[in-house]
Amino acid sequence: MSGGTGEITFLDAIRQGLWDEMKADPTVYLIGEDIGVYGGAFKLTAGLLDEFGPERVIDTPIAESGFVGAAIGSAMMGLRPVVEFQFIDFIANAFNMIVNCAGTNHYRWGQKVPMVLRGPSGGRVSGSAFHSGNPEAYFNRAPGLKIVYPGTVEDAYGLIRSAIRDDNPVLFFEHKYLYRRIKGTIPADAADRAPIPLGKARLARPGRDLSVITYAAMLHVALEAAERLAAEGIEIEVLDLRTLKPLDEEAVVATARKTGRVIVLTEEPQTGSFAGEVAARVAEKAFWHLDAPVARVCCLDTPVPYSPPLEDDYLPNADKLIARVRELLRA
Amino acid sequence: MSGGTGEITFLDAIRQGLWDEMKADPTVYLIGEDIGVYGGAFKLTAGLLDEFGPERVIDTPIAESGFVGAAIGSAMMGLRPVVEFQFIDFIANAFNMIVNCAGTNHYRWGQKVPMVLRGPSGGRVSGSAFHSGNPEAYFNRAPGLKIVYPGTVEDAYGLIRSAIRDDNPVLFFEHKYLYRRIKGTIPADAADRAPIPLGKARLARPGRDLSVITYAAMLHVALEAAERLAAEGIEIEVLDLRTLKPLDEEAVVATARKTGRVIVLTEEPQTGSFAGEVAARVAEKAFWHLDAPVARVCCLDTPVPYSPPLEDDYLPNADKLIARVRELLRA
Amino acid sequence: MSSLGPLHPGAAEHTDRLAKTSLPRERQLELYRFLKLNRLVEDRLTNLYRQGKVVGGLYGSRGQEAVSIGTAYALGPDDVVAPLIRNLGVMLVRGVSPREVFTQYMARGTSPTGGKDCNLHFGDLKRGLISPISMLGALVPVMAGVGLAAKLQHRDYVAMTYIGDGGTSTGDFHEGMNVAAVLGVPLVVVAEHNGYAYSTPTARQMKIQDLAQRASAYGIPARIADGNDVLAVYEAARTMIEAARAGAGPQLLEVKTFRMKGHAEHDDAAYVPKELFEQWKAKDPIDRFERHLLAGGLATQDELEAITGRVNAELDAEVDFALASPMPPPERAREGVYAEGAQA
Amino acid sequence: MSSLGPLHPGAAEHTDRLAKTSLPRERQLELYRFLKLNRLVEDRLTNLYRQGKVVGGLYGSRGQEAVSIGTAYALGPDDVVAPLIRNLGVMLVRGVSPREVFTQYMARGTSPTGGKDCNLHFGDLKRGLISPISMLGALVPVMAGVGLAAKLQHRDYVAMTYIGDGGTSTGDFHEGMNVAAVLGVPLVVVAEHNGYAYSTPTARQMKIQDLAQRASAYGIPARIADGNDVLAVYEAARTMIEAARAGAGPQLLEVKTFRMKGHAEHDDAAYVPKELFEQWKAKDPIDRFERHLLAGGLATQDELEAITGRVNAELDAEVDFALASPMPPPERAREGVYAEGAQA
Ligand SMILES: Cc1ncc(C[n+]2csc(CCOP(=O)(O)OP(=O)(O)O)c2C)c(N)n1
Ligand SMILES: Cc1ncc(C[n+]2csc(CCOP(=O)(O)OP(=O)(O)O)c2C)c(N)n1
Ligand SMILES: [Mg+2]
Ligand SMILES: [Mg+2]
Repeated sequence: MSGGTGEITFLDAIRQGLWDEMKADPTVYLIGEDIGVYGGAFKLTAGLLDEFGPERVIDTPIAESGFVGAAIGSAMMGLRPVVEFQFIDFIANAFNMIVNCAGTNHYRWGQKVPMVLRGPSGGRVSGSAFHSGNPEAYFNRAPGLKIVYPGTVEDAYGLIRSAIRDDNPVLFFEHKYLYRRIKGTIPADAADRAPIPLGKARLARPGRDLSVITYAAMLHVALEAAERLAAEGIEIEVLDLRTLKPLDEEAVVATARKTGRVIVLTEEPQTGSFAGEVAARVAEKAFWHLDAPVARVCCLDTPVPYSPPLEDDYLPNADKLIARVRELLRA
Repeated sequence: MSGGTGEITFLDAIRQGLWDEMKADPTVYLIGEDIGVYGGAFKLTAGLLDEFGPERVIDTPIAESGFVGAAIGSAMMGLRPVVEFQFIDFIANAFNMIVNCAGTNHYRWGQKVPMVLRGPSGGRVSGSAFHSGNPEAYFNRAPGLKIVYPGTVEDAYGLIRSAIRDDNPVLFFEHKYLYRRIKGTIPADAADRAPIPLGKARLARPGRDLSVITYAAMLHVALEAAERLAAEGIEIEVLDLRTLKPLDEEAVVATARKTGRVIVLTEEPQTGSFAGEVAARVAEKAFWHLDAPVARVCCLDTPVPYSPPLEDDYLPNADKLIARVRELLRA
Repeated sequence: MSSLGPLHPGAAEHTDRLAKTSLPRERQLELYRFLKLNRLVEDRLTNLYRQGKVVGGLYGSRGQEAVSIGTAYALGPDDVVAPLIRNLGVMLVRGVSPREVFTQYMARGTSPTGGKDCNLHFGDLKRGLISPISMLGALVPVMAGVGLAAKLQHRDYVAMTYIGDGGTSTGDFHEGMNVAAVLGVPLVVVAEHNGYAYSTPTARQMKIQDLAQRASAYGIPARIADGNDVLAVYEAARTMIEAARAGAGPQLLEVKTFRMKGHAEHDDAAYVPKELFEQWKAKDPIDRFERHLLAGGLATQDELEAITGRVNAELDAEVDFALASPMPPPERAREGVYAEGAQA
Repeated sequence: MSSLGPLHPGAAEHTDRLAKTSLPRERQLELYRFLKLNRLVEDRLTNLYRQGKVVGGLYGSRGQEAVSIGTAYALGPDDVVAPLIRNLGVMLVRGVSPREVFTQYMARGTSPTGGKDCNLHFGDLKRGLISPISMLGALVPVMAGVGLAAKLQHRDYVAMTYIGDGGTSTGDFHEGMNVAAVLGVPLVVVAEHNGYAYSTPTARQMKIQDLAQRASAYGIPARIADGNDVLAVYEAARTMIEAARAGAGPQLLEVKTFRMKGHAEHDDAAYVPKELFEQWKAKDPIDRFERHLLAGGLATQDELEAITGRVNAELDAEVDFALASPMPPPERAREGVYAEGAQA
């Protein structure tokens, strides 16, 4: 298994990133539920047990707090654990371990905890309230953590590698709707090149009239809307944050100053959202350049509903985004 | 023990509220660690065991998720549990129970969960990273929860009673710095009057030049700053949110429109803060009335440090607030 | 796999002779009807799933029906039970109609949650049913609280819930059991030992052979029953439910059984040795109960077929109802986050 | 209170005769020195607390010193241990100097955390020390991970940590023990049974008499030792540490002792029956060890007093150093949230 094998999926790219880092660094190991023989609920770790053996691909009992804690302890001793949550929703069971134990450790007594916590997130798969989560806002508040949420095949590969190399606890969210729906290529020599750094946003589409700041699955909603509006001569700039924490404030402020109109687009209830943090930064740091209110296009303030018509109403989409764009342009 | 006994502390007011609701409603009971014989780590429940007996004041094993879960189950069966966390920081161990089990329950299958989760929060007591927490931003994201954070004796009494009467899971945070530092009175017939409703902010001080939106211990920092600035003829309006979720957006937007300058003052790291949500609402709903950037005065983006000089640097205070006020007025 | 040792060593060995019971013929036939209803509803769901009519995943209990049916059948009318998503039989015994299940799985507007939640994620306190929660273990503390309510209200209902072999590894299982033991609440926890947690065999989940051993950490009574003998399950559950009702505190009932399919319909269970499936097929709880009824002269082949026939006729109508049901109106997504207002 | 029954029924009964040991005289005298150091450092802290020099609360281990000293003394140089805030003795045995402890408690800039964290909340992997975490139970999974690292690195160090009677009620204790058992990691958990969790007696914490019973849920070895006999604690710990090192997987060591003060300095422990204090005062671990040394002719009264004298002289200097130390510079609050950069 090696890079550069033509078109691969978002899921393949993450597997490839794990593979390459495990090859490059013997201290990297995987731990989680059903990731070995079964290859994970989404088969993301398929083949890794055969290649790296049971000491580097470890199946655990059902104990999110227990195995995150174990990952923390092993990280202190010089290993680089990559923890899989079968669904990212179950990260809630390890909340204390992540926020209090891992997040504060380096600040409190100077001991680093290099670790990646990853898993399938996000909706539009009829997973209902407990299998569709986007927990970024729950963790953005926690000092000492980093949060990565890629939206393209290239970033999925590059950022999982950087996350593993980082010396801090990194939450790496993988939108399951993208797993097999988007494709891309990785250069053959990617493994030897320096991976995409954490903390840097990417200008996904330049534009003049309005900025949509987003990431993950919503990136594709933004690009679709931008494409449709381009036909009318409306030029939307799309900024893909990629790393949510630490936030690339420079890029956020730059695009806000450039277009003067900002919509933060995220897949989460609006109240208490990560989008709120981005909007607040814009309102404080780019205020004098704004020509319109800072808008958020998020989900309903409800748990994720199950039935497709309900989930469609819950989730943002290109039509909803375009409607909001028109309102702001009228401003 | 009855209302109207002259000056009482913030802590007494909460005890009084518990007492009066337990008298009024036999379905109300208390559960937590060391709340019975010992009367709680801060002695807030002192005397309640003697008055109401061991079936209504229940000491539990050390199991935050376990006893929050038990509270949820009993609430479904018609009781009104009031759960104490010995320090609010330990609420992290019950995160899944609160956010996923309690918060989504009514939406998912229509069963209400009337319950109060309360405990001592906040800093300036040299409690360091694990005994100084302000977790509002961790829970503001969670649909179905309510969050109350009083800053006066009157509100502490009135809002704990409303929280207990509410049919939803209510997080009730009690800033431990206020427990014995502020005093007030409750009218003798308070118990018979309708308590202060959830969801309504309070105009703590009217002003013309700039609005400080805040709550809890920071309310007193805001009032001190306002008093000092008044001497210079600068009129600060102070809005005490009291209930953080659901947010009294009307009051927030009204004060922003009135003064055109807004500072959100909270005791939490700025990144991912509750203050961010308030700032985002202002930037979206009051934009056309703003004369200056929407500012946040929060804590450092670090865990809560222990040593007084460090914690002073970490925490907002009147000087820091006044400095920011001057910058915004220059704008 | 053999390195993991035989499944359920020292388990109540499954013989063809079923446990003694006090249940009269009619009630045994009712048990039979529930067992068939459980399996046939799942067979219908499997077909609907293959036809793409089920929205999301499908989780079954094939081979484990005796656990859900036998334990739920032992509950009293005022008792409160929280099943897991594999415990369809519990809901059927509590009076849930197949159409409620079909409409849930098909995300229809007519479903008990109106389309808001999936599969067996619904409850109804009028029928003493509390909805499952996906996070494994969480129901143990919650049901300890239901038992606590019975105690504080001085009422005599009992709380019952289920946990898998894998679920007993969770912190919530531990905290819930220990709190229940200390508070002495009427709670029966049925630990369903079916050999696997998704792809993880019990030997990779814990270093003990019997889930019942977990009970010794809490100082509470435990029993092990043959989970493929509906009468053994019923009698053990009844004994423990009545003990809990009588004030003996929480009880742990381990039932030894086997998951005859993958974790869910999408999982072919390639990781399960074929021999295990064969070994357990011979112990199918419905076949065994059928043989018991026939051998004991409690029913004739015709009578049993008549029962099955009536169940199938009912299911035809229920499936038709579900298929004819509309999807929910989008606006419904916005309703019900909060319970309306406060009590006066 | 008597309704709670006698404390530690069936406990290894505490006699005046101490356990057999292979430790030569010099090492027994070293143990004595550590015991005295532990107690005298805490006495100094109590004085500093009364003088208002301690910032925040003060948590002591009076009467439990033999647990920290005996267990830590059994560790090898490469082993890694995570104490709780009552386990001052563990840190002293691992080479932590009293000034590190005094400066921590007084929030000085010269403290190991530079004022960032309080009391014993500091660690140093060079000395095999991992910092406590306030959330009880959390260290069990974390130290299971330290043991896992030893296994994955094919090194032979052992992980050890502590848990109180109350702490065994947490979900993290359960998840950590079970994961450690399944992964077979070298971990020794010392369960310190001191009768109370803050104001809560063990009988309100669990329905079992011995914390050792918790082990049967994980299929791991457990032992009970007299926590007020430093030699018994040492020998039991040594045996279990070497068993873990030899590949026997996690081990649970229960030590029966008693908390001779309140939960913290501010707590007068009015909820503890006086008789319990009297009963346990007679079993004071330091007095008992002193009698053992004298009776066995291993030391004279003068020799023991000389040891104590040297310890006190050292402590005078260490307290002076801490008192003379400055508070940290405010800017330090802004440093160190993230570990610098990534590995290349
Ligand atoms: C806390 C938590 N972690 C992970 C999962 C994902 N998950 C769903 S079912 C399952 C296996 C459950 O096995 P077991 O408890 O034995 O029940 P069974 O499926 O065998 O009935 C897992 C890991 C979950 N639902 N909850
Ligand atoms: C998860 C959690 N809940 C509550 C607390 C508050 N607390 C600190 S110490 C303590 C009592 C601990 O008792 P035990 O475990 O027996 O240890 P001991 O104090 O007796 O040494 C409690 C409840 C905590 N630190 N962590
Ligand atoms: Mg199972
Ligand atoms: Mg204790």
